Amino acid sequence: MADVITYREAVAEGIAREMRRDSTVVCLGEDIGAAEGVFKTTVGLFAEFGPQRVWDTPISEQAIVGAAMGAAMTGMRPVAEIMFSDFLACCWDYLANEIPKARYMTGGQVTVPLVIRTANGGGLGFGAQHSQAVENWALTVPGLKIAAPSTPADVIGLMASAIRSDDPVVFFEHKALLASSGQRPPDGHLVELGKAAVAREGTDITVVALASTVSVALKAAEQLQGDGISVEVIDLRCLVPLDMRTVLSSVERTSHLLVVEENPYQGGWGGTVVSVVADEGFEMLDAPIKRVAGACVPLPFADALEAEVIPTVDKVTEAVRRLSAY
Amino acid sequence: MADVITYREAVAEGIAREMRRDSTVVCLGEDIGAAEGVFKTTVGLFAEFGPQRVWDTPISEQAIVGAAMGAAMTGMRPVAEIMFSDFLACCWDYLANEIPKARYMTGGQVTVPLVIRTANGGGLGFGAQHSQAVENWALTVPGLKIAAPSTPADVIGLMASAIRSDDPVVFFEHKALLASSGQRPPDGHLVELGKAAVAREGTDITVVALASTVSVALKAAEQLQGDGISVEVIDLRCLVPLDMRTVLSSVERTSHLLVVEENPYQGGWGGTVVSVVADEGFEMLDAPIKRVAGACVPLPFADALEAEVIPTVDKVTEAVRRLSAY
Amino acid sequence: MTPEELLDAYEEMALIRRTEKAAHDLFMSGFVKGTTHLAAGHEAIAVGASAALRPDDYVFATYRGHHHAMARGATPEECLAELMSKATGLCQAKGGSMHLTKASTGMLGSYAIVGAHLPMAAGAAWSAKLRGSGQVAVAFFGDGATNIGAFHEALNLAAVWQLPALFVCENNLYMEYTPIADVTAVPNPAADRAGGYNIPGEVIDGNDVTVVHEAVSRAAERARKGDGPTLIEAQTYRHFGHSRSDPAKYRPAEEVERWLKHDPLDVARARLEAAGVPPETISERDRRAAQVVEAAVTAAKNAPEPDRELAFTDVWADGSATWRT
Amino acid sequence: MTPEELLDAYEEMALIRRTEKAAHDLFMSGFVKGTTHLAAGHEAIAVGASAALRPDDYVFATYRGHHHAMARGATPEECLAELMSKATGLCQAKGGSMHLTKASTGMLGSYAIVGAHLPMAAGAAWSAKLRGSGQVAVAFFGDGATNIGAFHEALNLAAVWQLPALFVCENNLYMEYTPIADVTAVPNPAADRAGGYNIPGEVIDGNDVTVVHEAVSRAAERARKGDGPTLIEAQTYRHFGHSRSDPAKYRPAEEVERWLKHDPLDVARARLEAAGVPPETISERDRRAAQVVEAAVTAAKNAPEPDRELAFTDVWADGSATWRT
Ligand SMILES: Cc1ncc(C[n+]2csc(CCOP(=O)(O)OP(=O)(O)O)c2C)c(N)n1
Ligand SMILES: Cc1ncc(C[n+]2csc(CCOP(=O)(O)OP(=O)(O)O)c2C)c(N)n1
Ligand SMILES: [Mg+2]
Ligand SMILES: [Mg+2]
Repeated sequence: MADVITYREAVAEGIAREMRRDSTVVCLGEDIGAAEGVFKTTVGLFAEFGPQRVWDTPISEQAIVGAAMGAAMTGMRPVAEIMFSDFLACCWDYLANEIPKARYMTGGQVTVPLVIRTANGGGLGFGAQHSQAVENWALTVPGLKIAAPSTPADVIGLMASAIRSDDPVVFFEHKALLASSGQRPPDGHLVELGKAAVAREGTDITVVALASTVSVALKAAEQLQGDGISVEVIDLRCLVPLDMRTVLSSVERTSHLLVVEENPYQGGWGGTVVSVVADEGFEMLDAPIKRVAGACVPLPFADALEAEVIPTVDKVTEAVRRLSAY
Repeated sequence: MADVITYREAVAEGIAREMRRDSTVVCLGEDIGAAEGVFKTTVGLFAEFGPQRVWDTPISEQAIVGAAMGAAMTGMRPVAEIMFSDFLACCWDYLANEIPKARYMTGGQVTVPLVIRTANGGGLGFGAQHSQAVENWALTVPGLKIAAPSTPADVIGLMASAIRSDDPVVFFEHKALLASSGQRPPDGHLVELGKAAVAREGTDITVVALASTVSVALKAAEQLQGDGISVEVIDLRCLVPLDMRTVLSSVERTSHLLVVEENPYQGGWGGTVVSVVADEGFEMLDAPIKRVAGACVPLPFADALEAEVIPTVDKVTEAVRRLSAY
Repeated sequence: MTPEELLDAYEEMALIRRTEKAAHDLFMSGFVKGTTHLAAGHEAIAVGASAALRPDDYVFATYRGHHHAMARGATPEECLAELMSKATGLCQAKGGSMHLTKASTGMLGSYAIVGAHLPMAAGAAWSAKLRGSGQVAVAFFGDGATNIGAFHEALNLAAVWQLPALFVCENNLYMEYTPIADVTAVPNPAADRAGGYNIPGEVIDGNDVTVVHEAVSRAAERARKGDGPTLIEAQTYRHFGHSRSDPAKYRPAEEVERWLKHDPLDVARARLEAAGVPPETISERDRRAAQVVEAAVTAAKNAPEPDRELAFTDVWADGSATWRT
Repeated sequence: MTPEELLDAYEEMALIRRTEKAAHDLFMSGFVKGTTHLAAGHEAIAVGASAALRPDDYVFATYRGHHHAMARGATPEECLAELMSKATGLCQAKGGSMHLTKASTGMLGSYAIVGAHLPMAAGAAWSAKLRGSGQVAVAFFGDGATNIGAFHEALNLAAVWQLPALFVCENNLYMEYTPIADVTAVPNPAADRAGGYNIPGEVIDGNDVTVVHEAVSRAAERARKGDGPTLIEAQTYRHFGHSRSDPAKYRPAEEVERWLKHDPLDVARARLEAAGVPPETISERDRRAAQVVEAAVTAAKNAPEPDRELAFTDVWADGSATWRT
């Protein structure tokens, strides 16, 4: 086995590792079997585990996620794929009203240990209905855990935790990262849900990022280093549980906060992070809190237009410069 | 005609006024016709306008909203009712991916002048799937206008603007306000979308509220007056367009901000308001920004438990006291 | 059903009927908050089906689900306590009337979004198939649910995957206040759709507990043999309005009268008498049911309020509600 | 169709075919970004239907919708410019291949969420009925769309309200890479569901433009008379893979071969020849189509990039994107 693995391969590898150790883990989704997934994120699963563990479904997002829920309540650990995260809208009732509430509203009688995996985000020119970053949709719903890894190792480590979790987890795989590669983690690699990573240490400003925006932030940090600005980049890795402790302790040192998020500014997850800091971290701050977020428009098709409306390295460096000039 | 009108009556009255002036306004929804609506918010419409203007539908939320969209694109101004706002999850694709994007992604070729009305919010002991305040779901989607009136006059004035708007509007009618009453506004009464109201003037702290939380904030302000704390209450009335100018100019005077919102803290609309102020209003602030929001749990059934997790007058007064003691 | 089984079914139906009546009275007198959707009139469907199922089979119901909870072993006291927001309620007063659940006996919940639980039942059936357990999963739903997308997706999936699932429609002719016939393209909203999924669909008398028992027995056997799902449309009628205090004025008087004459309890009683069971034996069961419900009302009224901290438990499997550090 | 009409239809199909081929080549050589879903092989459905419709009728299509845009009057140049992210694109390069729209001729959009546009078409038909305009609305969709909830809800609503809507399924045997037969409970995924909505459903040869024309004409007439919707399942086959560079290896060679022999252009050509139209007349049309497409490619390549500010226009009807003060 090579030491290097792509993000795309890491998805399949992460699932396979759990399927090997636990026979109750089963996969379902559109074209995930013999076709090995539209994004090739389930390559090898059908061959290794066969049709009793890897199920092709009709185009029926409600049935996919609803069936996963029913199976999860009765002894299985389903891993359901929703091909593009935009399509979560087609089964939103299950994410908003059913899966996250079943345990609570039955007084703890049932658990729903499932994972909903989905290809998220833009940057590939897929247009308005296939490019959205929608982690913030899930954040509006108490009762869902939310993972959004930025590296292949985190894909594997968080996938393991997600599948083993007795709580429902929405797992966002970023389309623009699928081809990226990184270290293949050893067997048994686990990343706990809800632990942010300090992706780069710095002293002047804290940049909080997630999934695709982590590499954007890191590239910006690299450039800013040249200007003598030391940027700390925090990769949240999960939105729920939200690791505010790591964010607050970084801001305590840097006194400056910038959030970089792909979803639109209005209703974006950055608003939640900012409001915790504007409350509990108010005294630490030496400058306004800023957010570089998606523009409040649908995603346009043309590359050049899309770049206008999602976070880019330039937008981040500019925001950091403005903040440190404050 | 009496001078006083209930919020519930105002909904029907607001729709009727527009149906009288514009024959392209048509209503559709479950049990809205002869039955006059589950919440009695369409009383009189079927009698006055008949079955060609007021259409009962099957339980098919996707068909209701999807058909409204198709009709709106072809010359009508449909007013679609989704009985409880929780059920927006059943047709979320239309709110998230279709209605708000059609104009943009066709390069401006189509407009979608429709209103989706829905009974929103808790406080009535309807449990986890019938009590949510979900304005924040809509806020995650650029391309939707969002109204959430707190008074009967605003119901009528905003309904007129919503129906006349060439943009899609999601109109949240708060269940806990339906029985409340207020001044019946004169014919032709219009409240522009995106203009907040100063519901009470004050000098010490700005409290931003919406729909049900406006009266909670006003009651708290009344109590706090006794303690010598002067609270300014801003009723946002709409989330999109979001009237940050009114909020910022209030905070400029009070230097203190508290947001009171019914949706859960995580992903709540307050995060967006707070992050604008923490950026553009940073220098005005003399204290941390606080949010009194719904707890990050599903809504429990029992009254006593529900009161634990949604904003109450006590929680607001306590938060204001802490802020002004800062 | 043997006469003895039928007698037990009768008693269970009587118990449900009286519990529903009690729930109605408690709602009207302010002891029950929020809303209730009573199943009086629908008893034969829950009881007949339950008698045809194994104890480890799964049941998924709607907001109108008291009868299914009780048919699967929830006591009237647990149910009424839940409705009355008491700590001893089935769901610790966190669910309420619309979400009665008794997971320990396979009653996996009552769901208040129309149609949402059909895919869940398909999933539970899939799970049973994967585990080779021989269990079946049953979804009970209203006529109104047959026009929502989840119905279509669940039926197709269950058919394609040949799942041991039973879809039982309780067709009571109305959605909330609108007749199902006004908004559905076919006369039998459930059974007439079965062909679209290539599965058996039948219309049965949902007020005759023996008919329900037979139909569900057949469908369950078929499912356990691996022959896939069945769609059963059980015709019935609700005795109360849709919910809360709805007086159901939208229903023609003669329709109501006709259906009240075909009361599931009367049908069962007639069958018992025809089978030679003495009237006093039947009445004895009625009395027992009445006593149980009376005691349940008293116990539920006297039960303690839920601890306020329950509002912040059981979001997560570890019992907590912690979403951030 | 008269021979003259058929000849025009032939030319339109040839135009679409060549545009799709051009789109494919432009994608492979990097001029088209994102994705494309080519309709080569499906031409007869778009062209036959369009010829049966009035100019003011409404059409709603899917992400595989180039043929419908062109059949409703979009030029190859507008389409290719859109795919190539040019300012002269049909949607100003804001939509892309999956969202071709030509509202001025009633082609109200291409939608990329499977099934979502069926309720919209029902709504446009409802609007036509309300306005008494005599228009019909047509939704074209794939076989895969027949298993999604929106399909079910739209068909039922259109049937109950007797809407002038046509639902035309382009059954090309596959969803993305999975055969529709593997995940659908009935052999004809669309037509076999018509009974569930009490509307006519028929299976037709979607590669014969005259057959499509006839079926759509009949359905449109029925709709305009107020007799409600019709479901048409047009069997066809795609010549390219599902999207982008998919080589469609999952399709058996003999199946591909059989269908390529039943090419809609060949079928039309044979009909033309049988009607006595001279081969050179037909070839002339082919040449003309080739020239138009060649010129379109050049023009689209030379067209300017969209102005960056377009990213911030037309969220709202006033042309702006302002969401806050
Ligand atoms: C998706 C959805 N839409 C609407 C409602 C509101 N609602 C609750 S019950 C009901 C009528 C359901 O009728 P039916 O399925 O026949 O069941 P019944 O109440 O007659 O048992 C409606 C419309 C809902 N709960 N969920
Ligand atoms: C709701 C939804 N689910 C999944 C997809 C991904 N997807 C795009 S096309 C497609 C296959 C559609 O097949 P079919 O309806 O037969 O149309 P065809 O592509 O064959 O024309 C799928 C699954 C989608 N766009 N929308
Ligand atoms: Mg009913
Ligand atoms: Mg297909």
